[in-house]
Amino acid sequence: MSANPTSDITLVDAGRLAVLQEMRRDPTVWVLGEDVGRGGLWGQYRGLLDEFGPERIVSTPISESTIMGAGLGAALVGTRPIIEMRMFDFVMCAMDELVNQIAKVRYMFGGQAKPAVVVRMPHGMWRNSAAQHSQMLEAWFAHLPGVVVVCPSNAEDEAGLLVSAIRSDDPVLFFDPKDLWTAPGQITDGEIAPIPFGKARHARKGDALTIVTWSAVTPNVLTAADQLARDGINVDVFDLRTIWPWDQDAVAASLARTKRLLVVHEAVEVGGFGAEIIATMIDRLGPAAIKVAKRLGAPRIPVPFAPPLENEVRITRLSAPCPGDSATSPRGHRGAAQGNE
Amino acid sequence: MSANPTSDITLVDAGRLAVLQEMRRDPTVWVLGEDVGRGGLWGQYRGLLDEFGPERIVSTPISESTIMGAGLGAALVGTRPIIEMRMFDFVMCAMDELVNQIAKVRYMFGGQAKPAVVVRMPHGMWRNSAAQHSQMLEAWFAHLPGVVVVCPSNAEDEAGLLVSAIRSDDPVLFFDPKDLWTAPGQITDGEIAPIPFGKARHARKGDALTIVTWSAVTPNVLTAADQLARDGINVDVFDLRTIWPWDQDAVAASLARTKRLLVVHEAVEVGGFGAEIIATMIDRLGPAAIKVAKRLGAPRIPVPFAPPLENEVRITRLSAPCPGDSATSPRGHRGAAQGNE
Amino acid sequence: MATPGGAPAPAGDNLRRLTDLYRMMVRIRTFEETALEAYKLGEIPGPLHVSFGQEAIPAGVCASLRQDDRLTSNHRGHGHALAKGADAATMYLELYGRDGGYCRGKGGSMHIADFSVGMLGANGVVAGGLAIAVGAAQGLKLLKSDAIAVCMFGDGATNRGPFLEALNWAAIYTLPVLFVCEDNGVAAHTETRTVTAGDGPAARANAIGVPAVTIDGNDAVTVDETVARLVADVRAGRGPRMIHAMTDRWSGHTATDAAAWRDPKKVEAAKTRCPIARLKSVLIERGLAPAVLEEIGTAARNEMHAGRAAANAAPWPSVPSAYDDVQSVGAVSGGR
Amino acid sequence: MATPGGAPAPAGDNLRRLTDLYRMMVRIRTFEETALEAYKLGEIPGPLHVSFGQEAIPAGVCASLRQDDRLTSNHRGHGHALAKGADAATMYLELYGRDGGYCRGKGGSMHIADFSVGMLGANGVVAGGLAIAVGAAQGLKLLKSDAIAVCMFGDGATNRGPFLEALNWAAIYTLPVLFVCEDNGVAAHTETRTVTAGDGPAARANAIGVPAVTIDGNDAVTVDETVARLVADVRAGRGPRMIHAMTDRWSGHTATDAAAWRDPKKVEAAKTRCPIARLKSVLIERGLAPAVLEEIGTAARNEMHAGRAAANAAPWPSVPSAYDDVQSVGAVSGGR
Ligand SMILES: Cc1ncc(C[n+]2csc(CCOP(=O)(O)OP(=O)(O)O)c2C)c(N)n1
Ligand SMILES: Cc1ncc(C[n+]2csc(CCOP(=O)(O)OP(=O)(O)O)c2C)c(N)n1
Ligand SMILES: [Mg+2]
Ligand SMILES: [Mg+2]
Repeated sequence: MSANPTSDITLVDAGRLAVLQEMRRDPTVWVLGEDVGRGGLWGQYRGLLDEFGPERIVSTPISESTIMGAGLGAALVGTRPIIEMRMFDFVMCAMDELVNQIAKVRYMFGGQAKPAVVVRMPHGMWRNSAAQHSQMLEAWFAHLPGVVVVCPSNAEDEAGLLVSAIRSDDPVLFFDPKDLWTAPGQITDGEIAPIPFGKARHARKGDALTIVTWSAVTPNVLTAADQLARDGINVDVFDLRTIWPWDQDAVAASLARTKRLLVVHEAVEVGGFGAEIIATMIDRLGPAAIKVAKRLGAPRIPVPFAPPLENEVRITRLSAPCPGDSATSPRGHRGAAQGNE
Repeated sequence: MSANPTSDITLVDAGRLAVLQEMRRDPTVWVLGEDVGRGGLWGQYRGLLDEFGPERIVSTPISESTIMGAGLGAALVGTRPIIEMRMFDFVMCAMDELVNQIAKVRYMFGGQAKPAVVVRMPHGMWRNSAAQHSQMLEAWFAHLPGVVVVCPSNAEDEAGLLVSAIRSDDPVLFFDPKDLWTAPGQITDGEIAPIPFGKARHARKGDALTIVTWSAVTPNVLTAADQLARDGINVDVFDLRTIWPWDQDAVAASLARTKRLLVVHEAVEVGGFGAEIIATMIDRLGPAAIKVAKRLGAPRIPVPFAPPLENEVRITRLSAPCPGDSATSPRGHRGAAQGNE
Repeated sequence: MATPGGAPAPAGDNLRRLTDLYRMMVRIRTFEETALEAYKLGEIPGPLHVSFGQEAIPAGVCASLRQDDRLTSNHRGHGHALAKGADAATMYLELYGRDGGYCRGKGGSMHIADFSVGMLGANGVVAGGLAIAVGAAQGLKLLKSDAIAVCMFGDGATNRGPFLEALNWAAIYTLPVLFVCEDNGVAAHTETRTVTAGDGPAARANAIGVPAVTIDGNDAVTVDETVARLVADVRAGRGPRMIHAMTDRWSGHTATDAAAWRDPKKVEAAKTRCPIARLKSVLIERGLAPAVLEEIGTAARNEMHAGRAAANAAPWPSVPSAYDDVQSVGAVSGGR
Repeated sequence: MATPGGAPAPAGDNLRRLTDLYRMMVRIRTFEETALEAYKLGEIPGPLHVSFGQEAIPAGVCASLRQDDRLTSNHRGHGHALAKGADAATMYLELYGRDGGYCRGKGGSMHIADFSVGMLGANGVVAGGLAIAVGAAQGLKLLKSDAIAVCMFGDGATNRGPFLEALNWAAIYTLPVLFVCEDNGVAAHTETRTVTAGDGPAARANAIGVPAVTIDGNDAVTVDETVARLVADVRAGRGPRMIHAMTDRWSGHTATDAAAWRDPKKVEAAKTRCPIARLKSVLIERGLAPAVLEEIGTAARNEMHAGRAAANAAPWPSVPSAYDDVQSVGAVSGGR
């Protein structure tokens, strides 16, 4: 991707380096959350306590409402907290603070407040964690005014988007893809550059079909795209990176060429952000300009525990209208993450 | 609508009569929430304390998490609680109990649990209540497996859908339309019959355009439809009543005729349930079968306080692609509700 | 009442200080009387919560605060804002939803905020300010400021989870927070004692690890003296403290609530405990000239009537401003 | 251990009862040892939380319960389920995610439930069971049942808001709930005392209005006697009670957590407080034949090994069953 030298790195470490860089750069950046002093549940803050001490790497009680709300309060006096929520599902214990306070204070107070928080919320399926530890509800927050919604899919984006998130004056909801923590990747050596919000990664190029995706399913989509390419079918793949704002222009330009749209996300299909993408494109280009517009998402069922049932919810294959109906390889990197929940 | 004699009634009283009828019918039905012993914030439980006593009309502390969670616990031992949340916005204080517990227990425990709760959540704008007391996030819950999502728009539906909700073994999220509490309506005399979930009300008939709507904006849509009819343009209007399940068949059949779809909702347009309707119809009928598919919803901003700003968020006019671009009359019934928040 | 930047005047038997306290209480009362009158005439939209009978608490609390101390408030926040140093006329503009109001017409009464004087906002969610206050204190501590955070909330808020969480949080990190529970005995349409078990907010706070005292919140002198002492503790880094101040709410929950269920005798009895009348007798006893007291009342009336009139005549915010201040990246523009 | 439908046997110096207690504790220990072994061999997917060292509490609590009493649990719920009367083999099927498991393979270890014996489910959310328990008690009261609700949670849960809300709730409605705080001193990777202020869970409960006692949770006899007394109070309608039981967690937070940060000396010391060894000496002292003790161990091993083997050989749930039990109206069917 980059002309500069790169290093191999896992996604979790890429995120850790981004936090490290920004904490060194800006003394008002700090982290609060359960067990962050021990490196965080996933090792995403490993070693930071030693360098920054317990006033900037703050291990908290199990008090999600207050983790979220205190982060906001600290932002209102001019610090830049990274609010670590351990798992997205636990954010449900802090929704008043997120939805009614963080997302609203700037507007409701007429611009006086600067809620410059990053809320990190590792989400998605991971090792048969079942219904209360596997949810993906990122679509909800695109519907919520006042926030930016970030869904990285690889180490480089994790790092660059996290740098942007920490520097942003907006509340940034940052969905770490749990299932990809230990996925191998590369980042460019040297300073981690911020990646702007709202700019998709054009991950594969082609004319046969426009695929739009984000977060943990992206590697599977790319594997499928590679297989199709071997069959001579080249698809345009956009990894959105952020679903609010999202890169409508890039998708529209591609779709104007391919006339075929497939949105793939691991969240439940009904009411997911895929619907928004389709509705927006239909509105922008007109139905006549589009031949096919489909979604591939999870069925509207909670995430079950048993492997064969959980697999039914995972997007492990691409179905119609993708020509060739090929199966992608199953996830190969679910073994080694530190998480002990 | 009905051949039987009807009585004039406001929506709030229609709901109250439904609760009264079901509480008389079934001694396991009860109500819990703040101030319900004094009739509820909106008068929706007026007089019920006298008849049923404080064990079935339970006034609670300001403990939203526990109001929600206790309702679930009580359902798990075989009662049928009506969980009154006062205002939808406060549900954000009880999202763990709603999202991680109520919506999941049946599935997660393999069918052992019967979470037969009704969660009443008056929602939407009402009298310049500003960002923390005006939200409409019903779309979120269509995306959440395990729940039914009900959004009545008139007195008759409020009553019939509430009867169904109370009798249902599913968790039913019932969004009372705050702005219509005192809107005049009719209900059929005698026993209130349940209205099935997933069956839209075909409110106006026509071939020019299919309009799909629900909740508090519905009267405005119907006013607009009447005005268009006077100009000789007849539109098909569906009041969905429930957005999960929703009446895909009725909408698809209409759209196959009209080829023009407009979804109108008062919630934020981005990521709203209108997107789901459009994406589903495009998928079902194919883009080629549809000429226009548009949404009309609120801009993605929190609800502001000042009347001219709040009006900018309200859907008080229908814009393109509705032929004739007519303005509906502004809301006329915002005066008399009891609510004292 | 806040003494910007400087050290607070010493509490106690200080006529000048008590007169200032009195002036603030009269201003709060007059602000709300004027607002209520305007509300009843339909001049003010949205919900309005007045605090007749509770004025000694915000006045007494803020008398020991600096301008750079931060305060979080609840839905009944006019007094908190005025006492912290907000400008009455700008508040009226906001109550009226007009251009130039503190929140540019986006908040209204329930969301009054003036960050320039450390007033971090009223809050429409009961107990919503608690976590924000402890976070503000934590941020201040990280920034090595010696400013403190003060958190105002009602008796109703002590039955919500954030009460437990925020107090525990403040205690474990030894944060500079003063919690102030204004206990008027009611929460919306419920007598709080009917839904609250145990020995009350102070007992809860003590058990959670925040030293707390219960005081007569209608006695401005007691409030002032207690706060001065506790603020000194808090500012010295001795950790959080809580004041549980007993008071009365004379009126209904909102401006449209007649509170017909309340025993009129109890409400009448509450009025005999008027904190303003009480401080007035103290001042007279200590020899303050009646003319000064009179002058304070007149000045407050003039201030509030001018503020009301200006607000009533002020223009609405421009419609495109509805799209301002949502977020920096990803904001939508007008015209849908 | 639950005595279905009938009255509990009297607590105290009753060899038969203590032997039953011991048997249950051994079954819990052996269940989890077997599960952990299987887990390490990759037989069991998902997270697994074992409770070595805590067995006296579920055994002692459930000894005084009836089958129709309801119990809510947390993430560390194997012992709670077994003690309440769940079947070990069916639990293994669920841990393995197999057909015939308690949750038909949808829950796993963290969501074990057996409604037929009043076990309303383990819970993946810390403090998630508290509100459910008070609601169950409220429902039982409405139905005029004399069954009670019991709520098991850890020390970590006492810093979450639901702890305050649920205890207050139980107290104001005089609900039949027994709260049981299993205080093993740790919450995930944190020593709870480092994030908990004040005088601990019992002090908090007392202040909120729920009478609470702190006991040695590693002494099965104490647990049994205390619970018997408090359950009698609760069942008699005297309102909620809380037990704060001090105990130890020997292992890491989950089966994959080595808990390297913990002081090995402290963990060794904890093992010397083993509740099973302790009750064993009591039984021997009181003259129980060593052969009986041996037999209990053997029976438990046989039971658990058989359960494990059966689960390991059992078929997976059918894929279409993934679509069952979502909801009655509005359910989707398979095949997307
Ligand atoms: C979480 C939440 N629940 C309910 C409400 C509705 N409500 C607004 S004020 C209030 C009563 C608050 O009582 P208290 O805290 O004692 O303050 P007071 O009104 O007496 O000043 C209620 C129930 C709310 N705003 N937020
Ligand atoms: C609301 C919530 N926050 C965080 C977690 C992650 N988590 C699971 S168990 C646990 C520790 C719980 O400690 P405690 O209640 O003492 O129970 P123990 O594990 O010691 O038995 C944590 C933090 C969770 N499941 N739910
Ligand atoms: Mg009060
Ligand atoms: Mg513990």
